[in-house]
Amino acid sequence: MWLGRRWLVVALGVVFFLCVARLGADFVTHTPGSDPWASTIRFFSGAISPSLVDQNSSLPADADPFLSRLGDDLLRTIRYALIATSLAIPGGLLLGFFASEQWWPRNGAQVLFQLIRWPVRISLSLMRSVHELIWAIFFLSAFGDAPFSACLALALPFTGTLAKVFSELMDEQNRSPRDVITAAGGSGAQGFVATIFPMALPDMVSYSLYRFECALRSSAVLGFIGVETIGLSINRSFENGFYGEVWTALYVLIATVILIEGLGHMTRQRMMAGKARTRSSGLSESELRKAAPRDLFLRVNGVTWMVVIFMAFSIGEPLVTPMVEGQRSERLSRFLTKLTPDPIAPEKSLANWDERKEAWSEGSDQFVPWLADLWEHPGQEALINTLAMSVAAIIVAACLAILLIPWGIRTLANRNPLGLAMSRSFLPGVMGSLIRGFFVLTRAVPEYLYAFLLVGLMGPSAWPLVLALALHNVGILGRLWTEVVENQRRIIPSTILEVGGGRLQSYVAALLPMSLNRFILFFFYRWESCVREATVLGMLGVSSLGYYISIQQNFREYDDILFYTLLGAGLVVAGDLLSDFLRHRLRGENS
Amino acid sequence: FGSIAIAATALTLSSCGDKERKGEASDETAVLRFSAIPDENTTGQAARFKPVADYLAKALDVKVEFVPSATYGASVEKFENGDIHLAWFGGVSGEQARQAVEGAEALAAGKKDLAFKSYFVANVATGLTRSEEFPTAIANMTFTYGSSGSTSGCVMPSHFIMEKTGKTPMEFFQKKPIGFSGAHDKTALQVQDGTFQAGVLSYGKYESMVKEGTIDPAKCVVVWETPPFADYNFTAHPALEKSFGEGFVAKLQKALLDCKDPAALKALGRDELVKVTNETFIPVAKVMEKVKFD
Amino acid sequence: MSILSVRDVSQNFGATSALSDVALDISAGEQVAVIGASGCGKTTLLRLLGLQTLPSSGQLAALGFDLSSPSRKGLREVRSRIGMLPQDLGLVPNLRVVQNVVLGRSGKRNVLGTVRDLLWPSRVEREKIFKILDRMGVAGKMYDRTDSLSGGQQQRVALARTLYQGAEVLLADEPLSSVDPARARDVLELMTGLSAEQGITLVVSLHQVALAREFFPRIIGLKKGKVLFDGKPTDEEISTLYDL
Amino acid sequence: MSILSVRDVSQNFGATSALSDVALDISAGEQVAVIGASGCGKTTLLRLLGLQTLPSSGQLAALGFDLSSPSRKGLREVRSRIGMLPQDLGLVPNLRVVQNVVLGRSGKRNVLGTVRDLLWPSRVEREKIFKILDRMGVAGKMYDRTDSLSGGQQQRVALARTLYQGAEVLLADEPLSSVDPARARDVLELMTGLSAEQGITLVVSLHQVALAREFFPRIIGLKKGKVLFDGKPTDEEISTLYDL
Ligand SMILES: Nc1ncnc2c1ncn2[C@@H]1O[C@H](COP(=O)(O)OP(=O)(O)OP(=O)(O)O)[C@@H](O)[C@H]1O
Ligand SMILES: Nc1ncnc2c1ncn2[C@@H]1O[C@H](COP(=O)(O)OP(=O)(O)OP(=O)(O)O)[C@@H](O)[C@H]1O
Ligand SMILES: [Mg+2]
Ligand SMILES: [Mg+2]
Repeated sequence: MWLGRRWLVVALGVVFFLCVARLGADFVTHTPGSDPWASTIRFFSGAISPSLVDQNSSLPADADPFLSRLGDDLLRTIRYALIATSLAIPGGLLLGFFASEQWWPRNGAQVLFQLIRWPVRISLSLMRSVHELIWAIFFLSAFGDAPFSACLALALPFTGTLAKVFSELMDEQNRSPRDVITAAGGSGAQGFVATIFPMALPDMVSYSLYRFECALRSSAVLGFIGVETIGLSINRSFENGFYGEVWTALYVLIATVILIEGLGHMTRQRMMAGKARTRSSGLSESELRKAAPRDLFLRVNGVTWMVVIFMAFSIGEPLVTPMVEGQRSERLSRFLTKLTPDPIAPEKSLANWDERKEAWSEGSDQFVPWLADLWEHPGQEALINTLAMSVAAIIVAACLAILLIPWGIRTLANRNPLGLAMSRSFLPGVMGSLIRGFFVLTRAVPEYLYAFLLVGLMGPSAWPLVLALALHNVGILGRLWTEVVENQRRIIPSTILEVGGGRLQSYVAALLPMSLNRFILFFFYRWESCVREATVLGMLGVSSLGYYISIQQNFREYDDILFYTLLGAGLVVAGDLLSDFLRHRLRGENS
Repeated sequence: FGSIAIAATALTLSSCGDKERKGEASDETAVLRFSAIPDENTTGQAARFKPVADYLAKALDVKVEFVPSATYGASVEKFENGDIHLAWFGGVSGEQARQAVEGAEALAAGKKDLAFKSYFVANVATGLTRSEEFPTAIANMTFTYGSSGSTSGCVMPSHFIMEKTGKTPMEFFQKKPIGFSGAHDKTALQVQDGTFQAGVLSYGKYESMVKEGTIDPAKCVVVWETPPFADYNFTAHPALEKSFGEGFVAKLQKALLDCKDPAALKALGRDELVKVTNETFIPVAKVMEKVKFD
Repeated sequence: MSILSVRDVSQNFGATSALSDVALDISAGEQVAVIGASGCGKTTLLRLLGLQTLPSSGQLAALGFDLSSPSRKGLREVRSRIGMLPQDLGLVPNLRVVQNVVLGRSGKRNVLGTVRDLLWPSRVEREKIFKILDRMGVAGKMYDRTDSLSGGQQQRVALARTLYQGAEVLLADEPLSSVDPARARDVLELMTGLSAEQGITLVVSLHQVALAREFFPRIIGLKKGKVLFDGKPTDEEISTLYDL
Repeated sequence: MSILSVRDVSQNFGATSALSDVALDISAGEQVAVIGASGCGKTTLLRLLGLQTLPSSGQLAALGFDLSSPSRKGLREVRSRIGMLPQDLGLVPNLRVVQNVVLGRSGKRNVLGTVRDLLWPSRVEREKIFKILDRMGVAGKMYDRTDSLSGGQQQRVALARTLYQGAEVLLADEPLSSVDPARARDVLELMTGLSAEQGITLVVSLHQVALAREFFPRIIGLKKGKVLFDGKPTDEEISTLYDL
């Protein structure tokens, strides 16, 4: 990849400068009288003195104290995150299967299978890129403001993401074992189940745990439906300038994230290394079977998750509130009306099909001009700006992450990198913990918080937003990428160490090229979420999809929001195609 | 189609559940669920509004439950769907809610809400001082609103900009980008720190911040005060009559107007509630149609 | 009757021509060794015989199935009757040995059957696998993770998987490369024995000329993608085969 | 003077004992072959000699470096003087051949140097690599992706990488397994020739007893993790070595 793929690096550079040209190169825009550090100092003073009691003086004296509320929020968040992820994983597996190409029979009618794969992939893109708000309103309409709506509103886009990432992880696996199965007359599906799936499992477990972590952090959808999560709590405290409270909640969140990451690490380690037999075995089949190495940790772990998920479903507030019949269809009809473009929307929000058809026939000649208008202004400009901002952000994030991760990779950052004895210095280990700590911190702190601080530091322009997105994504890419590298088999990179090379060299020369395809996969995945990131991109009146979505959200112009969302989805689909093309090329295939 | 398929399955699954529960739903004693927009002091929203819920429960002898709302939009959305039946809205969100639900009625507002106003503020370094005239000089300064859905932090100020200058905010402000700080106190602090040279926020929040000492009126100067407009209000859903019986909305309105409960009034940040009707907010409705941000 | 037939087959990878104009006929029950220098096209030939790739040009048929025919009906069924041991073994590293071996049968199972085989193999199957592994000398590793085995042990596991398939045609690509001489003889005896007993057609590529001569009545010599000899080579032919 | 020394070394993996109480001394410039049945511990022994793993018990030193010493300073430098060709080759599949070979030198480079070597190898280096690849008979594949090479070609690329390292000690784990007989002789001649010329110590594991006898003055026979013989084995010893 290195020699022939230099253009990849060059292309990234060129694209970045195009973004700079688009967004303007004035990174810092201060006006007289500005005190750039003031807000930052105010914010970080909260880090040293996290608050244990409410800072909100308007609360009645007998109110539930802050810490107990925070604890409730945390438990609630964990519960709904568990439910959402456990709903999304099976869906992700199923759709991911159809979106991958590993189950295709070789030499088969490939075109036919492409005809399955691409519609699935595109609908996955839609699931991921349709704005959270629209899912939230949809489920609010369908199920009321019960917690289950929140879970579904979270689970649906998660299914899309999981399916995409699962399918691509599967596509990246070594195909030789699968070929053996198909050569023996097995079907593609069998080859998939028996070889690709077990090989991809460690990567998929990593990613699922990461998704669970995302669910913990994601407050927007849950909050909209009225589930008070720890993310919402941070958001609220921050809005009110209660920085002590913000930091207390952040510390709690960070601790939780570290806990999950540690658990994930242990699980993956066990899955990668296997377990040596501890008893010597006899000679018969049944004796061998009894003495077979079994990993108690993995089993206990698996069972525990099952139990915890079951508890999440069954204990606590009821998930669904009953709804009177007919009410649901009314609500859905209203939702549909909201999404219907203005010129073809029926008069009444509770229209029946005939009225809708009538509205359509009356307004259909207005529909295209409506679209054209929105596209002319501001769609076109917003699309280009969003592209420029998201691309600039993800490139900055990727550059930072790629420089930092070699020191953070657990399999390298210790005394025995890749299982080989190395110097006894404790430095790499400490460094590794620091880097991973940095990743946890950057991703646990929500991006709007960075955006606010950076706008203070740099003055209002698109760049603080870009940097805020970049910072948040450094932590996420850092985590995802380190785990990709940790899940690589050790034989190849360890040859570099064997000839006296160092940790960094084995990263640069073996682990990086081996992982490049998976890096690209996650790079595009994160870029996608930058495109979607309306909360941050809407913070300043920079003409971008996020800005118009957040404005129209307050004016309740959902048809416009849908339009902007679909523009974003277009970007996402294009990104999907590009990612697919790149990874095929780098894998050495020419399709 | 994948998403649609999943959604459809979820729907069919749950509607099966519905039919079973159909009988039960009406048996249950009805609960008055109410909510409020997250405007200021939003942490512990449920705790903050508990005294109001308690007061209403006592005064009306029904079960009252407060439902938190994470955004302005969420509260309107739930009102429209009938998930909540009463809400403490802002001027704009209340109007949206009433437009969405036929028969919804504005019942009561704080006395000061009938003559609410916004302050245009500027950093002292701009050299601007308080004046009676609209400060057209801010056109060449960096400027921030609060939340774009806020009546006093965005919609009404924009209306006055349009009225005074004949230009939309996007045309009027020369320095881009315009900020949307998200909250009134953020606006004040950002102007005081000089992140933005000027901004606009609710007068109440500005004054309370000056009183607390978080804002120095010498650094963050009020340069112009908008004419008064109607803002916060309690709005009731017509479904209340169905679940609690004919005339319940009137009872509710009376309970609100008669409220002397200090804890409940403190939660709302008002001294007393006065009667309003949907007509009170016609000016706001007109403004909403005019103000555009693209 | 010819069971594998190759007519004027060429295979190119970009500018590299791995096989050019190869023509072969192998009848049922024959035991054939393919020898030749490294890079001469042995793997490519075996992959073609196993119906795994389409040739760039030429005609190819196995067990009466013509790969270039427009309909691919029955391809799976034919494949399940051809056992293939690839050079890189194609073992799933993080499955147990028994699981890898059981996969040999997947051509005769559906997806559910495969899942069952992986998770809860029946006693009969386990015993059958144990027997095969035992003959390969790796029975003791039956329940170990495959990637904890030594190179030669893994090779024998892969061979066990192919034997477990119970195919009519056995294609093995350098099955002896990491096996010690004594084991190599064992393995070849086993394979030729099975072939003689059950009429299995055997095509094995290997580098040990002596073993090839000893065990295989028919030896095909490939040189730079062309058939140099086919039958019983003379010493001279052998030396032209390998010198460059 | 002994350059590699192994004292009472044992190596266990869980319940499997891969080596038990092995004692060896290898002096500078010696040419040693390690033979033994598959699974007898050859790979394990070579990995120990390459200072790659700590033994479960016993003492180990290479080029004067004691791996169990409290400080591991200088370990990398010592490793750069020991060339290792692992059984599974350890080639980065999606790099080009030239890039894989250049990595042999990474012990003598820093990170930037490695990046430069990968992206813009100097003309001198490229020519040197071309020469080595030429001797291995794979010069034509120098700029191909490594995973497009045939099995034996890849093995020779890995060997080229090890030779390019320019180490004083060369450990090769079955370097001939996928190479044809003629090439195998070439490779062994090259290796022993280099060793004689430059005083390089050579430890090679292999399965071809005849070749071992021909090329190596000293042969170590491993059986079930123990040294069976060390020196010039008799035919009898060879047959006890391999029969189980
Ligand atoms: N996918 C591929 N792309 C490009 N070239 C290839 C590919 N596969 C094989 N080749 C080339 O085709 C030629 C024949 O390869 P093949 O694998 O058939 O050789 P072989 O006889 O099996 O050699 P060995 O004994 O080393 O395994 C080689 O030169 C190889 O480099
Ligand atoms: N990581 C491991 N975990 C468990 N057992 C192992 C591991 N590595 C090696 N073994 C076992 O140790 C024994 C010796 O293995 P080793 O790889 O040294 O054999 P070898 O002589 O190189 O065999 P071959 O000629 O087949 O390569 C084998 O029984 C093997 O299964
Ligand atoms: Mg081959
Ligand atoms: Mg070995």
